[in-house]
This record gives sequence, structure tokens and C-alpha cells, in this order.
Amino acid sequence: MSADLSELYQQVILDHNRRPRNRGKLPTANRVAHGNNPSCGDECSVHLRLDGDRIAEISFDGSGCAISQASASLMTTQLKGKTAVEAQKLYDEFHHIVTTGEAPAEISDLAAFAGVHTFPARIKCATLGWHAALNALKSDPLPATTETHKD
Amino acid sequence: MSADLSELYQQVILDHNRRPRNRGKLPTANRVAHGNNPSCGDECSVHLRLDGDRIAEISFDGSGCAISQASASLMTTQLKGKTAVEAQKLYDEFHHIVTTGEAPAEISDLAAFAGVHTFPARIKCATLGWHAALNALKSDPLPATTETHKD
Amino acid sequence: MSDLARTRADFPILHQQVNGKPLVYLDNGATSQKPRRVIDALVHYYERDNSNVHRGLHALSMRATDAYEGARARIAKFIHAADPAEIIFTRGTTESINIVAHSWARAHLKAGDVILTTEMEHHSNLVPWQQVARAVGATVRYIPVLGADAEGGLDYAALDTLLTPEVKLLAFTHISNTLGTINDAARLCARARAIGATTVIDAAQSIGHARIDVQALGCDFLAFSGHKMCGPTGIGVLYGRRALLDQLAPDETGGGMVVSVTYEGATWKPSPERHEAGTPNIADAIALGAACDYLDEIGRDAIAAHDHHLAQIAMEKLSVVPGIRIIGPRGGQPRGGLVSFAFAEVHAHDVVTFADEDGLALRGGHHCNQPLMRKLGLTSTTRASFYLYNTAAEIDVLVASLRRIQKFFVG
Amino acid sequence: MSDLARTRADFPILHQQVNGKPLVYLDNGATSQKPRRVIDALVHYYERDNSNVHRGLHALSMRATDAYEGARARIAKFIHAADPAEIIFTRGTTESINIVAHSWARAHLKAGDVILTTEMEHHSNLVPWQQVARAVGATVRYIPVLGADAEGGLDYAALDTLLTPEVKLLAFTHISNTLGTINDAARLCARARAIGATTVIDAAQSIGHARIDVQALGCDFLAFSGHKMCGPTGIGVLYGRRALLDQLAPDETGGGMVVSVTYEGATWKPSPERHEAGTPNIADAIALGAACDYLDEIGRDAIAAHDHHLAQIAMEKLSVVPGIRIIGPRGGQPRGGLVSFAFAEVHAHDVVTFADEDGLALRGGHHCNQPLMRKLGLTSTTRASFYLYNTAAEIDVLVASLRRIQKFFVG
Ligand SMILES: Cc1ncc(COP(=O)(O)O)c(C=O)c1O
Ligand SMILES: Cc1ncc(COP(=O)(O)O)c(C=O)c1O
Repeated sequence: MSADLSELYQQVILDHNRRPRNRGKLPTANRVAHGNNPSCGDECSVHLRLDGDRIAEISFDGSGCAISQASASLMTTQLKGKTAVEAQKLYDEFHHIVTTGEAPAEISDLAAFAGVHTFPARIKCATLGWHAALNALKSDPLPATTETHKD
Repeated sequence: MSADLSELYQQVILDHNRRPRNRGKLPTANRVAHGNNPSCGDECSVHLRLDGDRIAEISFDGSGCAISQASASLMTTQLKGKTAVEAQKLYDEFHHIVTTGEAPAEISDLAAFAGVHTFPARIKCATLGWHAALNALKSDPLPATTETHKD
Repeated sequence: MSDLARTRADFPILHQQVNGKPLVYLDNGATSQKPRRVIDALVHYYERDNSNVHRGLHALSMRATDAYEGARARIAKFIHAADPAEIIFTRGTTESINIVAHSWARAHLKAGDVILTTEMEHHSNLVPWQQVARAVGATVRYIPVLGADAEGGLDYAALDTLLTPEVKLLAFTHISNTLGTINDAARLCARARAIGATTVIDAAQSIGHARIDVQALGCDFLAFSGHKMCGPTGIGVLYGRRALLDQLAPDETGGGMVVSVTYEGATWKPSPERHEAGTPNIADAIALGAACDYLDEIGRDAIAAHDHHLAQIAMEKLSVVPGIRIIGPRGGQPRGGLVSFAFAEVHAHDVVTFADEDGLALRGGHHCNQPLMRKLGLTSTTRASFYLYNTAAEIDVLVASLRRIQKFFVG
Repeated sequence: MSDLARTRADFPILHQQVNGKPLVYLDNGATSQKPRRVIDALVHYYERDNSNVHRGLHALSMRATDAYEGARARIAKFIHAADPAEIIFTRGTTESINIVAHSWARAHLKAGDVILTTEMEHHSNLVPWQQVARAVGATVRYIPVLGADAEGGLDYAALDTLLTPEVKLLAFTHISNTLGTINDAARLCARARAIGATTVIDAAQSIGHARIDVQALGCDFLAFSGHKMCGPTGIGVLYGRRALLDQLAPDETGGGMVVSVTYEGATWKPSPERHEAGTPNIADAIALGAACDYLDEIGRDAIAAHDHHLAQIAMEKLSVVPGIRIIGPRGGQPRGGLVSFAFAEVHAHDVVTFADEDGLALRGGHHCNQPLMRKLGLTSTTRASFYLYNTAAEIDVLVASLRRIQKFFVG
């Protein structure tokens, strides 16, 4: 297996793909948003319960490749307890990681996605769940789509 | 001047182009048809007076290249006195001349158009007036167009 | 050199390494590669004859016109059309179908009418009909596919109830790009004709892989793309019966398709000009003619047999890979040269990314067939699609790669 | 080797004989010739990278996608668009204009509205507006051209009365393909914007000959063809402001432009995908990017100056040929690199056939401009149109040929 490919499918990612955390619907959710990646058919719904301005609970649901599923799973573990502003900041860092491969020292598990940057076609897989989560935070009833030219 | 080109612009053709015969409207006409060549904008109207089943008088009108004008002019001199059946037969011979370059001995002035066959793009110029005349004989109120794939 | 080696030598692109491995191109359902001769036709045109067509009398323009109209006649012969004027050059299958939807269907369909199609259509032969149905108040109905893995093909028995007098149009794919199913096009056209419905065949997947005789098929319209039949991108064909095309209002208007224009209005030429507004894609039309020559030299029966042979081998070898579910026709049933499959525990995109490492070009996704995927309970499949230059040895590369993938993800 | 000789060396087609004489290609208004680099871009694509775009994850597909989207970004830069998503690939100018007519105009115009255009439009920027006007009950009005030989250009003074509140759309050509007139596009757009009208510029004749900055021009839509700017046939562009394109209903539907499809209906992606249904003309889009590189290396200001220089020489030398009537701008007035003229006693087609004998490629006819011809009292003109590879010596060949023709027919 090539170095690029083992960078892409790191152990953390395979683990989250095989045993996704916080998967399923959240009965107590007060925000929900759906994201899809029209070019490949990946789908991801994020359900969350906002308590004041903090994410008290969060789950995801959907189907897609290992990258998109693991990313959504890991994301739920990172976003719990965060405010919308903190979530956006975390996403900005994550986006930087997956587009440049540069992982700042202080971020832990998200750095596992640094290998995505050598597979530009997979960036939108990695960001799918995040887009849904940010949309859910905005209570945006529209489906998030990562199919833009900015990714 | 090349042989092909002097074949195309024979003296007969230049003469008819410069001094067209039977040009203008025919006040006594009982049949008229209009033809045009959409790709180049050439136009030709043929006016004729049918007397029984014979063409008693015939004229043409329009604008276009030397080939189309000379052909229409010469045609009027050939069709006068003919029946519709004879006109069609003459056209068939003319069409054979301009598409193959083979001029049967018994046909006179029409043979001047044999040079057209080496300029396939000009065939529809040579046949424009004829199409209008045949349409006039059929009293077809539709404009004749030579812009078909048969020419 | 064997025939197959000779064929492979005709395609410059095949002789390269991808990720350090020889390229194994199994994405022919998406687009085919181009033989030297087709590339040369483009180069020759641009180096010797390039000029605008139709309205020119100088040497280059006459040469370009002759070559362009020659390509039209060549393609008419390729599909046994009665008349070159029945060949309209378009950008591809999608545009061809849209022209029928815009020009024919909007003029001929009304509220209450039914457009009949199938559950296995590519979005390009589905969404345009939904759009026109919405515009005129018609309904789209679907001929079902049979079997949990669509292994039964179309439900022909359902035609008896589906072909009601309200059906004015039947549009269907000749070969499914997702299942590989070969539909019985002549039978479908005959049934439609019997109730006076107009027929449209999406021949995108069949045109380069089998003999096509539009008169024997008895269709009214047929659409295909050049890029899937060894031709260039950007060129395709709408075939239509001349009587229909000459009546049809043009979809696009502009230069080249008019007889007379005034500041008040315009009148149209007959087909094919009436349906080709503006400067056409001259070079690619000519190169498509060269692709027809190439395919006929190899022989379309030979290509179909080769495709079928590879598909059979692939079906056999894939069916024993752990965790794989093959969809589409089984056993001896007719099947085009492609195999679609899903791993229970590995997503198609991970499969494609891994296979790429082995030099394989595969396609993973919904194959522009979302509703069918949903019906089959899938979100995506991986597809290996074969063509005249593929070899049995390449299938071994595929199978080895898939085993490795299964092992990596599932253990 | 001079700059011009070097430029000529870039174009393989120029180095041939026609009827035993060196080719003198003066039909650039119809289509331009292609430099080696553009032909090479096609060959390279088909020999190395060919694959379908967007939906693929294997190496070839990613390379093809990068090259295709790279071309979009390159063209955005070429016309100073704010965003690559504002570049829609089409077959050419005619299709681009038809898309605006179908998608924008049919949705936004209603009975009583006015489409304003000019008396000098190419059929492709005239007939589509007449058709949409007829469909929705709107009216087409024309900005007059001034002078017996249209030497005065557009009647800008007439704008005061023509730009009524009913005008919802202003569509005009940047450079007239028949007259050579260069219209003041920024001024026309500003006037239209002031009354809230949407603007469409037909840049077919200007795109390869002058700098174009869509933001400085202030237009809403701009249409052009690749084949007139050293690019291949079959590819062109519709530029539109992003806000407009994202709102616009798609004209064609099918694969690649949908988000989600069910058996009931579908939803669309944003621009540019929403307006590019089906497999696009990948190779030619990429080669159009190469044409942009080539033109910018030569420099569009240098090209404009060269065109202008040749047109001035041609005007001077033609004006003393007996029997010739030159149409379009005179004296110092802005004029693109083309000259249209009529002989009093020799029809344009005879001129073209004779000139061909001298190796000259000229265009004779109505130039897809029938209403203007009629207004000028002509049925056709002969047009010599210049480009970056033409020389002053070629104009001498033209003039000598025209004198010979005049002599043969008139004496
Ligand atoms: C001013 C103008 N507009 C539109 C067109 C049409 O361009 P195309 O035929 O490439 O669609 C042309 C070219 O003939 C033109 O000169
Ligand atoms: C069955 C089928 N129909 C239609 C299409 C659309 O063809 P194109 O994208 O060339 O317009 C395809 C190709 O993807 C196909 O496989």
C-alpha cells in the first residue's frame, strides 16, 4: 500500500468507519440538517440538541465512503459541548487540515484527516458532515451541499 | 485563368449574365413561383403564362451570382413553348449536365453549364431558376428551395 | 501480434503507468478511449481543412463542408438510417434527448398524456421527461425492473397494463449503464407503435458495442454520444425519422438554419440544417465519422462478442470474491460488457480509490441512476465496464485488487 | 524571423497551396485557424488524460476534471469574470444566446415587454429574441444604424427614445461581423442598467481580437465561440453574473447537473453544473484554455492593433478598385479587422469563386445578416476579415485579384 493511501486511511479513520460514534437519530434533537454530495451520492444528516448556545447532544446518520462516515463520527465527538462560534472555528481548522495537509500540533484526532489533501476529489467527503452540522446550528432548513467550487 | 474556371464562366454564361433575356415581371402571368437559395441569398422568381398545357410566355426576376442569373435567363429561352412534361424532361437533362459534366450532343446552349459540375457548391446556383419554374408549373404557392441534400 | 494486441496498439492512452502500475482502463461505460485514427482525423482537419461550413465557396470551406456532410452520411450508414438528413449533430445523448423533449414533446403532449419509460433510466433519459411532463400536465410512468438485484430485467408482462391509450411517448435505454441489461428494443418499439406512441431509444451504451439498425428497430428517435464509441467528446447524434424532423420546430435558432430573416421574423430550412443552429462542431463530427470507420473495421459483432466474453469472465470471478453482491442479469441472460457490484462493508468510493493504486480505472457511485439505486437498496455500486481493448488478464488485476480491498477494510 | 513570421509558423494550416497558389486565408470572421499549441492540447488530452469528468475518482478522471475545471478558471481570467462558476461551456455563441433566450427571457419577460437590439445583429443574436418575443407576447425593437453604407454605426441618440421602461433586455453585438463596427458596449450596458434592463453582449467577433473585461463592461451575459479565437469548433461560452446563473432554471436537464433525483422529480446543483447537462465537451474546453494562453502571450492589444492596421490598409487599397462600394465605418472611426464590400456589377459569389483561384479564402453572402443587407439595398457582400497571422502582402494579393475579377466581368 502506498504512503499516500495509508495516510488517507489512517487507523483512526478505519476505526471510526467500523465503529461509528453517535450514529443514529437523536430523539431529543431541536436542530437537524441534511447534507449530500450530489456527485457521489453520499448523504449525512446531523441531529443536535442545542442547550442555550452549546451543543448538548449530537448524532449523525447517513451513508457514504469511509472518509465521510469516519469524519462525521469523529466530528460528533469533537463538537459536543461547543458553541456555534467554536464549531465554526474548529471547522475552519479542519478545512485547513484537509486542504493543505498541515495539522497544527494542538489539534488531536482531526489531524488523522491530513492525508485527504493528496486526494482532492475526497475533500468533499471529509467535509460533508461538517457542512450539515454547521447548517443545523444555523437551523438552516435547506440541505447542505458541498458541491461548490470553494471546496 | 484555370481551365476549370473558364469552363465555368463560358462565353454563353457571361453573355446571359450581362444581357439577361426575359427579365422582369410578366403582367400576363397566370403562374408564378419564387425560389431562393438560403445559404447564399440568391433569389429568383419565375412568371409564366400557361396557354393550355404550354408555356406561352415566361420571365424571371431576382438577384444572384452570374451562374444563377445566366441559368435562369437561358432557361426562359428554352422553356418557351414547352409543356410541363417537356420542361421536367429538360430539367432532368440539365441537372444531369451540371452534376456530371456530361453534355449530350443534341442539347445546345444548356451544355454551357457543364463546367458547373467541378464546382459542386455552385450547382444550386445553376438550378435555382429551374426549381422556381417547375414549381410555377405546378402552381405551387410555396417558395422553391434548392437547399436540400439532393442537389 | 494477436488481434487484441493490435487493437491495443491503436490506442495511445493505454500505454501508460498509473501509480506505477500499467493502466487498466475499465471505465468505458463513462467514456471510451480514442484510437490513433480518430485523433489523426482531428489533427488533419485542423492542419489542412479547417474552415466554416455551408456558407463558403473557397477551397477550405468546400473541403470542410464535404468532410462534415460526409461524416453525416457515414453515420447514417453506421445506424442504417434511410437518409443523411435524419442525422442531427448534437453535443451528446443528453442534448439529443433534450431536443426531443423540448421540440417534439412540448408540441405533441398535453394534460393527461403519459410518457412511459423504465425504472432503469440514466438521469439524462429521465429528468427531461419529468420536466416536460410537469410543463404540459402529463404523467411519467415506469416499466418496472424485476428481481431483488434487478437480475430479471424489464417486466415485459407489465406492458399489457402500462400501454394504455394515454401513452404518447415511450423512452427507454437500449443497454442499462448500471445493470448491463440489454433491453429488447425492437419489441418495445413494436408495442409502442401498435398504440401509436412515439419512441425514443437511448443508445448511449449500445452504439459502440453492437450493430444498430434504426429501421429494423423501428424507432422514431435514437440518441447517442460520440465519446462512448471511440469518438471525441462534444459530439453526438439525434437520429429522427425524416418526416418527424422536417415537421419539428427548431429548439435553437440562429445562423445557418434559416431560409429568410427579416426584422419581423424568420423561416426555417428543412432537416438537418433546421436543427443545427450556429457553427456546428465540425472537427468532432468528422472525427466521429472516423470512429465509425474504425469500429466497422474491427466489426461490431466481434466487439459485442468480446464484451460479452469479458463480462462472463468477470461475473464468474467476481462472484466468488467475499462480500460482493453483483447486480443485473444473471446466468445466460443478455448482458452488455459491464458488471456493477457492491461490497457489503466497503463503500464504492473507497473501492475506486484503492483500485486506482493498482492502476485500475473504475467508476463508483450512483451512475446517474439514483432512483434505481434506491429501489435496489443501495447508495452506490462499483462498475467495471469493458471495451474492445480490454483483456482477460485485466480482469485478474481487478479481482486481485478487490480481494485486497475487502481484506483491508473487513479483514 | 520577424514576429509575424513567427506567428505564422505557429499555424500549420497556413503553409499550403490552394489551386497552386499560397493560401491567403481572409475568412477569419467565419472561423479562425488554430495554432499548433491548441491542436497539441487536444492530442495530449486524448493520448494521456481522456476520461469522463466530475463523477470519477481514478487518476485519469481526476486529471481530466482538473484540466476541465482549470480551463474554466483560465477563461474566467481571460474575460475578467469574478468567479469561474460564471463560465458555462456551450457549443458556441449561438447556443449561449439561445440559453439566455430559453432560460432567462422566457422566465422574466411578459406580454408588453420590449427586447431592444440593433439593426446589425447576426441571425444568432436576432432570431432567438424574435422567437421568445413571439412566445411571451413581447416586442423586438431595433437601434438603427446610421448612413447609407452604415458608415455611421449605431444611432446612440435614438437610445433616449428607445430605452423606455418596457425594455427589459438589451442584446447587441460587440463588433459587427458584416460592417466591422465596434459598438460602445460599456455605454450601452450603462444605459440599459440605468433603467433596470438586463444586457447580453454577442462577443463572437470581439473575443479573440480585443481585451474583454466583463466587469468593466458591466454586462449581465456575454456569449462567444471558441472557434473564432484560435480554439476548436464545438466549444463556446456563456458568461453570466453568478447571481443570475444560480437563479436560472436549467435549459437542458440530465446527468451531472442534478443534486437528487427520484421517480417523481429532481433538484439542481448551483452554477456552473446546473447549466451543463450531460458529458461536456471536455477536450475542446481544455483546448480553448490553451487558446487563451496563446492569445495572451501574443497580447490582445497587439492583435487589435494588427487587425486595425490591416483593415486600414485594406480600406485604402480597396477604395480605389473600380466599381467597389465599401460598407461600414469610414475614416478614423473604430473598426474591427474586417472589410465588407460590394461590386456594382459582380456578385459576391462570383468574386469568391474567382478569388479562390488565386488562393484567397473570402466570404461572400449575407453573412447571416439578411435584414441589414436589405436595409443597405444589397443582397450580398464580399468580406475580407483579418487576424494575427495575416500580412500586408496578402492584401496586395486580394487587391490584384479583385482588379482581375472586375476586368473579367465588366471589362
Ligand atoms: C457577430 C456574430 N454573432 C454570432 C455568431 C454565431 O457564432 P457561432 O456560429 O459560432 O455560434 C457569429 C459567427 O458567425 C458572429 O459573427
Ligand atoms: C444510458 C446512458 N444514457 C445517457 C447517457 C448520457 O450521455 P452523455 O453524458 O454523453 O450525454 C449515458 C452516459 O453517461 C448513459 O450511459
